[in-house]
Amino acid sequence: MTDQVSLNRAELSEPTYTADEMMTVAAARALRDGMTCFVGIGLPSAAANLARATHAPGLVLIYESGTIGAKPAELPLSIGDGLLAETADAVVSVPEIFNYWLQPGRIDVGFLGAAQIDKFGNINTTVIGGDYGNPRVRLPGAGGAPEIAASCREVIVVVRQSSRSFVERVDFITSVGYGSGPGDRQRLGLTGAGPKKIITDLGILEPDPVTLEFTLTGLYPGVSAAAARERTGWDLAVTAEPEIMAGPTPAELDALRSLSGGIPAPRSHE
Amino acid sequence: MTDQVSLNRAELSEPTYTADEMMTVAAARALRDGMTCFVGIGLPSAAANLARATHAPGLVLIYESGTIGAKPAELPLSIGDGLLAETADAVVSVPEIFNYWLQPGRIDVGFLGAAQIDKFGNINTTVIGGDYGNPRVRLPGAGGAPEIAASCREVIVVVRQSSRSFVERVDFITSVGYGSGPGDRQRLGLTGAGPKKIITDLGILEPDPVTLEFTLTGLYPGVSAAAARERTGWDLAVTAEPEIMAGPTPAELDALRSLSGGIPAPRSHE
Amino acid sequence: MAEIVSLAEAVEKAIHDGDAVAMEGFTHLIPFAAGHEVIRQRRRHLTLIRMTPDLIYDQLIGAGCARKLIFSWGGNPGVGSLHRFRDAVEHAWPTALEIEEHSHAGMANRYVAGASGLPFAVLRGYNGTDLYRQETLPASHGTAPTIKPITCPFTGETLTAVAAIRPDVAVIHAQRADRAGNVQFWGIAGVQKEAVLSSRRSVVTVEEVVDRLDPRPGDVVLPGWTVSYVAHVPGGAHPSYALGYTVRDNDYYVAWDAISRNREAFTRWLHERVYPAPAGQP
Amino acid sequence: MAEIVSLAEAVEKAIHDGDAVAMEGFTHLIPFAAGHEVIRQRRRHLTLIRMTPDLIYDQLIGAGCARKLIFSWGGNPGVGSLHRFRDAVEHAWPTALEIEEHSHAGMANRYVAGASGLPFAVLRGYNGTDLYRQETLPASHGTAPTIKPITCPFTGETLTAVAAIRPDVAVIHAQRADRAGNVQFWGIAGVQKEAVLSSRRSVVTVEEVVDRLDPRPGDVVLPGWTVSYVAHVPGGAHPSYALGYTVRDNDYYVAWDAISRNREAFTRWLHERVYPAPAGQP
Repeated sequence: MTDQVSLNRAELSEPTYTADEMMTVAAARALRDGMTCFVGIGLPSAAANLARATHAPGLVLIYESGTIGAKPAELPLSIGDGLLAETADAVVSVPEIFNYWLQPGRIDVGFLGAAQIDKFGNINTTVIGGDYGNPRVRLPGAGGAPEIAASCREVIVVVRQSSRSFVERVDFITSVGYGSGPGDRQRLGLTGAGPKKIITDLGILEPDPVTLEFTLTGLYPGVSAAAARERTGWDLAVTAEPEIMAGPTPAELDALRSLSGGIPAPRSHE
Repeated sequence: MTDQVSLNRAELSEPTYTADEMMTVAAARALRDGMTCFVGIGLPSAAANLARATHAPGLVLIYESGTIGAKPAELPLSIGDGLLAETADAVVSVPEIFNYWLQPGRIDVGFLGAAQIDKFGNINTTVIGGDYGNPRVRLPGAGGAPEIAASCREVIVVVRQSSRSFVERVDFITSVGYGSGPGDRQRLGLTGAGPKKIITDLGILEPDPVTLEFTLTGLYPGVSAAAARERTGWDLAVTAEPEIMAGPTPAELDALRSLSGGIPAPRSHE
Repeated sequence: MAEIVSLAEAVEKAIHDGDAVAMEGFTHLIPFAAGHEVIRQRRRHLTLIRMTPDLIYDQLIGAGCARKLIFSWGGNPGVGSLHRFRDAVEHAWPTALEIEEHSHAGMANRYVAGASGLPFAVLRGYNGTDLYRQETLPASHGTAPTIKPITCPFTGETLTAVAAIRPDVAVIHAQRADRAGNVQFWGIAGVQKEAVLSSRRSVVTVEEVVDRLDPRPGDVVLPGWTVSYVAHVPGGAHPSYALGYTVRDNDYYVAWDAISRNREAFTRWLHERVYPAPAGQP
Repeated sequence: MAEIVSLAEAVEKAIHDGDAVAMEGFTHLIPFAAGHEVIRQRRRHLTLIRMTPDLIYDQLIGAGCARKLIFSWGGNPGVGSLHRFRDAVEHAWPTALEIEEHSHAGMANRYVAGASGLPFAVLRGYNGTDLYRQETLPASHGTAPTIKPITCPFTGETLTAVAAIRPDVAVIHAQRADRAGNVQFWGIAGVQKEAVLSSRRSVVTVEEVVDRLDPRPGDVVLPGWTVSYVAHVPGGAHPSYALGYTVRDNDYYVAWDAISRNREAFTRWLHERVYPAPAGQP
């Protein structure tokens, strides 16, 4: 009862949270207790640590720095922060984390960010505009993402939505979602099932079961499907009755804010 | 002067040592201080540890159990004895010892035993007699030897000499010496230089510079070339003036005996 | 997530007739007690995989548990032959034993490939050896080759590929586990991590179950979610050893020569020391 | 066997114009002081190799030391862009920068191949990505491909081969060395072992030189005979860190954004903080 009252109070006094906070909470809710999760830095790391601090205390966080089962009490700024190593069940070398842990498909879920993403969930974090060798914007590049996208049993992408970042066709395929559509992952030999959700600051997109095109299936309180379509660079399909997601609970917000004193801006892909 | 006197006294009172002791001393003398040495168990291990206890205190012993820089105070019975790990500079996994340490050719000398060896230094530790799948004698097999023989900068073989073990043609090539003669190692892509010495209980064989056929170049005190030829299964060539090796010094014998209380019989290949 | 169970239950649940089983431990941490439990539960037609069969597989082979052996060095270290292994290969007693043999480097890389989810690994090895053509040799069992040439797509150089090992079950002995089934071992680490990570299921016997695994120099930690069953079996590596807990029983290795040399003496040993014994009492 | 020398001497002897240099350290143990010494000694035409170029290569690139960059993730972790890297790629300032880019998994395996004396490594990766065809893309530098398909000789499956990395020099920072030049580091270990073992020469800066390296949990030990030069440079990883000695200077990483965003601010930083400074004072 107490929880319900608190929730109602939070809803009444909206907006008590930012769009980024809602996005992070929604992403955290997508993780189940006991899962193993390969975590990218930035928003994905915030969401995974929020899940561990709330409904999924047994979530196993794996970072590409080789830390398995890291339990940071606050959000790391980088993927190789000392507190990840000091709180981990095991620390292994970087070749080992990719070869023995990620590649064989033993990780349940990969949690990725994106600079650009297309309707088949392909991700670009390499270059935007111009030519590859002479780009308008040089992004950081691949990091661990291509193999996270290929080999985790499933992938969740956490990214702010805009018509510039949600594009018909990415300028460079850094990490493969569904390629050009059904059958492509199998043809390419990618062992994981691919991206199951794109969680944005507006709502949630999921692949259409037949076409694999990402479709709006969920919206946060107060966000319209029209707004989501406007902030998408392709003709975004909307499911018949998009679910209206619950806003963050006070417990979720408290946990998130005490992790970080705010969410780290995912500026590393800008 | 004192050393010289001791040596003379030891020589006068022969036999103060066994043939196996002489062989082990001769093998130890083939190792130089500061070398890195990949050590097989049995006679090679005794010789390498003797070298470390006498003229080569900086000899780096590497065992296939992953122990790098092991400094056992007494001879290990097995390649994985606890004292190897406890005295090592580093202990690495078995895949790592072969892939990062042996394979790239960073080890100066490989020290091997043999059950059968032929005139080109090819070694058999697999089967003797009968057919491969139905042998007269099933030997232990390859272990680390094939890659030690392939990848160490050079190889020294320590083995008791007999017409049964020194054969025209080995029944099974487990580890390659010079194959069928000059050019074979290059053709096979073997990066190390191959066997430089076969040290036996009678003397020392070295490859002929042109034919690469192993030739008697050294004899222990009191051993004749005729005896060595008799205990060789091929028509053993003898160099013009075989060197007569010095017998063990008292210091060498003391060190050897205190390592082991005797030499371990290399029965693992019988 | 690992279940902590008795050794009998772990073997019963994890290891079935006909399975490919890798019991690893490179001289150190050999899971003898688990091996004896497999003998007691009369498993048959196993494919036994191990770099160094050692006494543990000599015993399983002699007890008739094995159909095939995949290995790289089958001796009694520092002592001599594995007589039960030899008797099986030389005289098919108690039953014929198919063999697939490699070098240590090849076996280690086959496990690495298995642990890495790759169908093969690449090494410099086997060139010029008869290991390369074992399937084609007289009286061989003619199984599918597991060693083949492979060409570097950048340099054109020919290297050697070995097929991945993917056992049904890995069995290892470790110093410790915690109550969540996280496993920790240290000292000579062998290929145990690779064996567990390449296998569908795993059984780990441990010297101790503790509340918390404090870090140790040279330790390897296998998270509980990579392990199927943990059983508390102090001394479960005897006559091998667990660094910091037990020492290698070299006398046992020497004494095994006489026991194993003779079929009757071995059979008596089985009936006196294995079939009736509780777990962990070799 | 490693020589213990000053940082200036180590860089002078080990790193030459035109060399391929791998300065490794995955967020942890990044050898900044050595990087600054390379800038001070005005090395030119280097091929810089590093999984995460990080601030250290942003600085070397901005200082004009590099001809080519081989990397897998070129951002300021948790902060944003590497502006000197971007300025070099986007506007060829201070000079054109050839790039060869990979995923982390690919780079890690390229080092593994180098350390293993193999010309290539195999992984599941790159399929379907544009990384695979980077040499053929418009305005690319068209260097030789380092990613190619390879077929499993056992299953027929197509996997990906990456070319080995064999740097001229590896540069790393470690917690400790002993007087014989044996090197020890612990915490996040990255690819430093592989970087050193794949390189012809190596420079290791350390927090401490001690009489004896007592074992530490999670430590990696590189024997002195695998290392060329050791230099005692306390704080030599700053603003990265050395677990147990220093903490990561996150504020520095944040502040770098403004310094590096502007060519003049960066040049001023170089002249004020690097060119005149003694080793280890960034």
